[in-house]
Amino acid sequence: MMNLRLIATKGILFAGALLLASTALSNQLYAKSLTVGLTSDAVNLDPQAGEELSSNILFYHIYDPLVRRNADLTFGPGLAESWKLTDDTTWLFSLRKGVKFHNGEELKASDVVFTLDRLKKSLMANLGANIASFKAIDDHTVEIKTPRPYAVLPNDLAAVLILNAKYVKEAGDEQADLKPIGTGPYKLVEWVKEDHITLEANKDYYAGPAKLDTVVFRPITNGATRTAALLTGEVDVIQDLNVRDVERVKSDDRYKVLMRPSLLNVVLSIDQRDKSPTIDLDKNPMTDRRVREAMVRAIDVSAINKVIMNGLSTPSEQYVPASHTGYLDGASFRDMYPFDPGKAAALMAEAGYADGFTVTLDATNNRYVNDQQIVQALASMLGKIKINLKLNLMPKSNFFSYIRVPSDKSSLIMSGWDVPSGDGGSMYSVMFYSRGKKEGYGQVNRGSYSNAQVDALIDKADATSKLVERDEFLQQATKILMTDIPMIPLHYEQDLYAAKTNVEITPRADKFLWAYEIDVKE
Amino acid sequence: MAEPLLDLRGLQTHFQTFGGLVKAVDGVSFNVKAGEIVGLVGESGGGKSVIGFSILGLVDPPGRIAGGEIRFDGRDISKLGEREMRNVRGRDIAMVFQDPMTSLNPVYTIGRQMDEVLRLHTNLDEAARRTRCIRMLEDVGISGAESRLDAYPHQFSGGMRQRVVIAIALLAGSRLIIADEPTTALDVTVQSQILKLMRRQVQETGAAMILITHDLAVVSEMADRVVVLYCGKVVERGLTEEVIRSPAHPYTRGLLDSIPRITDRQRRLRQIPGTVPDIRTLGAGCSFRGRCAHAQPLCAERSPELVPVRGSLDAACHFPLQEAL
Amino acid sequence: MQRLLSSEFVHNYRHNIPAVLGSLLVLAFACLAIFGPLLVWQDPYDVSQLELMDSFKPPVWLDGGDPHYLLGTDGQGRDVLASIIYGARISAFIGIAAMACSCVIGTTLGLISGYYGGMLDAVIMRVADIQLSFPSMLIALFLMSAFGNGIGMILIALTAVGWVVYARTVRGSTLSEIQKEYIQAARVAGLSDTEIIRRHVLPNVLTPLIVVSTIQVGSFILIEASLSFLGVGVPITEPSLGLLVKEGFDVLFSGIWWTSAFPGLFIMFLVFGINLFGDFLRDELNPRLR
Amino acid sequence: MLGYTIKRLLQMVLVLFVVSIIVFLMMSFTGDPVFMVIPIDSTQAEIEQARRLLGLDQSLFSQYWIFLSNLLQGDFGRSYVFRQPAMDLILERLPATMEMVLVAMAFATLIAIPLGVYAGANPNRTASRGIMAASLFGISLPGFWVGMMLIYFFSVRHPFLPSSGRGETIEILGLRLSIFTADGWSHILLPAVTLALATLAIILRITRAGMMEVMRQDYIRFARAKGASRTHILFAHGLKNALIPVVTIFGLQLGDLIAFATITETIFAWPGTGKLLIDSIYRGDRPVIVVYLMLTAFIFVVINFLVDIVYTVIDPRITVK
Repeated sequence: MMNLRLIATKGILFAGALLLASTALSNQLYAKSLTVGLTSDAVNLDPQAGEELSSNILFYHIYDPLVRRNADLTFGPGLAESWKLTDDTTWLFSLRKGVKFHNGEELKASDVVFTLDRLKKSLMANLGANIASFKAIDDHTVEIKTPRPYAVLPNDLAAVLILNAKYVKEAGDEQADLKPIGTGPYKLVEWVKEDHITLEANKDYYAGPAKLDTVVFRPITNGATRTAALLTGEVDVIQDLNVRDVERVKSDDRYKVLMRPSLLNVVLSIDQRDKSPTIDLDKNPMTDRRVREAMVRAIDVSAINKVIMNGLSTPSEQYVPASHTGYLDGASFRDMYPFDPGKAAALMAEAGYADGFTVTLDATNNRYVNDQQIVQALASMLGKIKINLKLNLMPKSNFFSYIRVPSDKSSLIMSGWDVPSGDGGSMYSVMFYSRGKKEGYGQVNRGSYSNAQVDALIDKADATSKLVERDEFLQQATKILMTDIPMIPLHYEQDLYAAKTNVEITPRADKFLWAYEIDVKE
Repeated sequence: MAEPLLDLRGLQTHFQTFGGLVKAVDGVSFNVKAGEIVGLVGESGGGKSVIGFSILGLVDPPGRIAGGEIRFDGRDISKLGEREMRNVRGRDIAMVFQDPMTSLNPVYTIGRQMDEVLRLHTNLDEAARRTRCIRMLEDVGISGAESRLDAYPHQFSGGMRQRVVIAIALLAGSRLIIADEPTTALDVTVQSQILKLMRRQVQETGAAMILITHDLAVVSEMADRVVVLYCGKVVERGLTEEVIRSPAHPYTRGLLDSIPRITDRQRRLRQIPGTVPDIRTLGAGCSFRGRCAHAQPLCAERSPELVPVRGSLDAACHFPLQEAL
Repeated sequence: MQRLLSSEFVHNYRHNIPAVLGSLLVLAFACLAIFGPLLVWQDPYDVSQLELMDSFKPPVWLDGGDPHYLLGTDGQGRDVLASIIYGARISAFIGIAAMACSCVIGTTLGLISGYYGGMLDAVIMRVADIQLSFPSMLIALFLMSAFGNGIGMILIALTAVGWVVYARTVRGSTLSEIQKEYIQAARVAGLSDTEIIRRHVLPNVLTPLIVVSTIQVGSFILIEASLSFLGVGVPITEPSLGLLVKEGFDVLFSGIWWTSAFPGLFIMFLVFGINLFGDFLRDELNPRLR
Repeated sequence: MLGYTIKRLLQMVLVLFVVSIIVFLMMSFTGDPVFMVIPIDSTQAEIEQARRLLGLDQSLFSQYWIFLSNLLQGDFGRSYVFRQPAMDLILERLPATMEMVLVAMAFATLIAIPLGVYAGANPNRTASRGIMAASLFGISLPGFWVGMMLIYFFSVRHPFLPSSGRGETIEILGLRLSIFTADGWSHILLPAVTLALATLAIILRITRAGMMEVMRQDYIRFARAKGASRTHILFAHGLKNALIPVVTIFGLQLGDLIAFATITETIFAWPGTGKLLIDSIYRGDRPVIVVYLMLTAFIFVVINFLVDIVYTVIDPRITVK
């Protein structure tokens, strides 16, 4: 009896100790952390200094936009609680009250005005292309005017991150870039270039503190090394899992592979000018619609998907994905022009090019997934209908200035295009609008495509402030474009992620890994 | 009679080359007594230097000592290990090289190079070593010795450098000094100064010296005894004055005749006809026969032994020359 | 010279195992590069001959190896051995052609510099000095990044870094050569400068260049491989050995080692053979060490 | 000495000047950097604005002039991509590169010199021939391939060494260094070995050649005749005399290592200047490239200068002039 009581007491003591220990433990566990392997280091932490992916991912941790873009490309309130149109071109945005920057400053309309003002003068001025003027109505209301009715202004504003006017002015551009201050869910702790960026949760975040207390981003450029880092436990999540490593990671139940079709459409722009720079013929054969159709039919997109992309790509149906305005339900390049080398050859003959022609394809060798292999496959496929494809491959540093409009050295260009704003119109207006007609239109129309009907439809779409109408006009344009074939869409890349099984993460449509949406389970 | 300081008995030093075995030293015997100067004479390529290196155990592969004994102070040093041999070198036996321009290490001060010997072979402290170096430099006739210690070899003239080399050789009180053509590389005017210096130093320290040279004139001034070498073999040896006055071997005669003399300036200098033959291709018989005016058929058949001829002279010749009157 | 070639040189050569080994290696590689395409059954760059189902087959001696593909296949079902043979042709061509260009340009400049001296000499030699203070790899890397990739560009970049050594060597030997009396005599005899250079100076300055050229081919092959590895060398349509290694880099971590290991091994043996041979030539032709 | 230093300084300024001109000219051949930094659908007006912001709206000549005059005020220009002073970007990454280069150099020297001395002093031994054959392999190896194979064996096949990054670093005197932590060492080992191999082989061969030359000198025999020990003769008498060409090649190799670090850093994701250079080349970031090359030129000139000074320390016959 005595003994038993003793044991019981001991047991209680023991349990108490255990309890103490477990609270200590849970306190420790409460400090959840996550390490993410990115493809590269952030270049800037000033959202108006650059826009590549790694920087973008970091921007959205540190700053907030007025309008939040959700993982599925829907849009909702961000720093702006609500907004309304007062007339066709005037928007009023009401700011959330009591939002604090990391330095303790409160968010005011003046910060938004400062941000937009600075944006207009920055390298990223393009983000504010559809903003004509702006002013603060009161401390928490901002008025923004668009140059013409523009239904998707909130979508655009999702890419404009709000800076603290006082801080940026005091610290200067350089410091603002190195030691950013925003309202975002995370604060910067340390940035060791090319090694790691450490963030800690902003306890005062307006939408509630993040579930993960510490997030470390590590740049690991080599895909295979990234996989290795995941497998050795150095990181918890990796971006851009190597296509090659998918099976290996999948087969290990400590890890999971996550996929999401990306928004990046890999397309071939076809020169429509009468004389094309790399074709040694008096008349550019590709001005003939039948030749363009033959080209589409000669390209076996599913073979590229299977063999080169390991099944990890989505053949594109149209120029924009289904989630976007301008997507025409039920229409698909793959159904309209299925792979059919025989038909393709017949079309070539019909157009008078039975013997084919020689043309140069300009492409990158380090920008898109397996870009080199894709163009080699294209060469062999088009070779079958006697289009002799010469490949001109270059690194992206040379590529984008080489192909820049007016593209006077190019006949065929393979490049990618994505529209994270979810609005097909923004793509159509710059890529398919006749060149040189209107400022801000047709500036990347690489094939000099011109169709008055398409121009008119884009004009109409941009003239309405109603989203539904805009969508309608753009869909009409899509219909014409799919018949005209100014570009051949190939596929969307697949965004691949791998993570430890206990990491709860859903890939975003815009590829922006956002720790605020991520949790780690025990 | 006391045992000589150095006694070479049938020394054989061979070099293995691609072309065959070269017997650079082929059964050489002679001795050196304490306090004595022995001249080792012969044309270049005659194996004189190799004897010097053999004594010090400095013959590098592909060469090796193939036979014979090198008895120094009663023990055969040719059988010593490297470590023991190091104690012999520099302390018991020192060597002076032909070219003073190259025998001093260009990157160290001469003080350091002198000091090295003392550090290796004495227990003196630094100050004492320095004093000794200075004194030795003064002894070899270098003025301002103290400051010169910190100078580098390239700051000295050739003659001065040879003085330094001699100083180094004498520094540890060696009992035998091997001087390999010590004056050949020097100006004629400096030559005799150096020779006098060496002679004086040897006499003062009581050391013995082997003077290796091709120049009989030098030997006649310096040496007590002469050993004449030809193709790796001793062809004649004896007291200097006897050899000079009346050699028994035609080769020595030839060497003597090629020395210019002030007395007979009308006579043309006589050179030994021909050149030293390739040692590798020597067959049986006397190796000098091809150049010898007195050669007989016997000379091609049998190699002559080194035998006493007359007086102190030993010669290896079937037909030794008669004593000149 | 003739006698040297016929007797001692040949004698030494035959008794120098490394030299024989080196030249055998070089010879083997040369044969492989010239006749190799006849030996392999697949043209790795004819897409129609590729069987995508055969991708990443390991070498034949491992599990899953296919006797068709001795050294395995890459991600597109390309025979690694065939790729290596085709790649070696490109690597060797670049190495040799760039050496030839460097040699011609460098020798010309060196002759001019040494023979005429003066301002021209000063300028050429200063440029050479400045260039020598930079590693050739860095210069080539920079040129390639400025001009874009391609075989022609590589040749230009390699020539730009390679001429210096010839110019300096030739200038040196020219200077010592024109001191000699027979040149003076030729001048007195009224031979023109070009004739003196061509007939008397040039033949006498060429010997040291043989060694330089041999070694340089090896180092050019390495530099080209490095540039291609960094992605600023040859284009994917003309893959050299270096590019093959680069292509294999990504899959190396997935345990697929043969697509990069074999091309690299091949580069090593190729350059090793060249260096062995060059070493022998250096020992033979450099009078200072003989 | 002072005159010499001044002369070298002037030479350096000249070299840097020439380098800056050449780099500026060459870089005008690459793509227009503005397209690397702005959104691809920017309008002409936006492109013009970006050009103005980056200073690319001027002619090449005036760009150079601006660069030069800013340079004289200590401003080396700003990265187009990072929007930070180019010099800061490089200096920030320089410790990583120098650390790797110096560790590699230490590896190479510490192994190469004893082996080279051995092979030079005993040229006919089997071991020496083995060393020489191995060294010939060493200079025939493509460094990047060695790195990859090391990664394969030590990180993939038998994973006991990490394949990328610097690992744990400690800040010492404001420099972030990894050689003071065990983790840092495990990270630096593979890249440093990769980088060291070729240099090791070259230094070894030069040391051997020098030793062979020196060992047949009279002063070596003289030193032996003095009774000095073998080690003393090899290192004190032999090596010191053979050191001049070794020091020369040491300087040159240090430069080469900095250049080849670009490749090693790419393979091992080492966050140093070489990786920055490659990234900048891909991004057309001219200011960074210009400053990188000028800085390396500066480093090379300094190395050459030090080499000259070391000459005089080693060999009293050499004086700077």
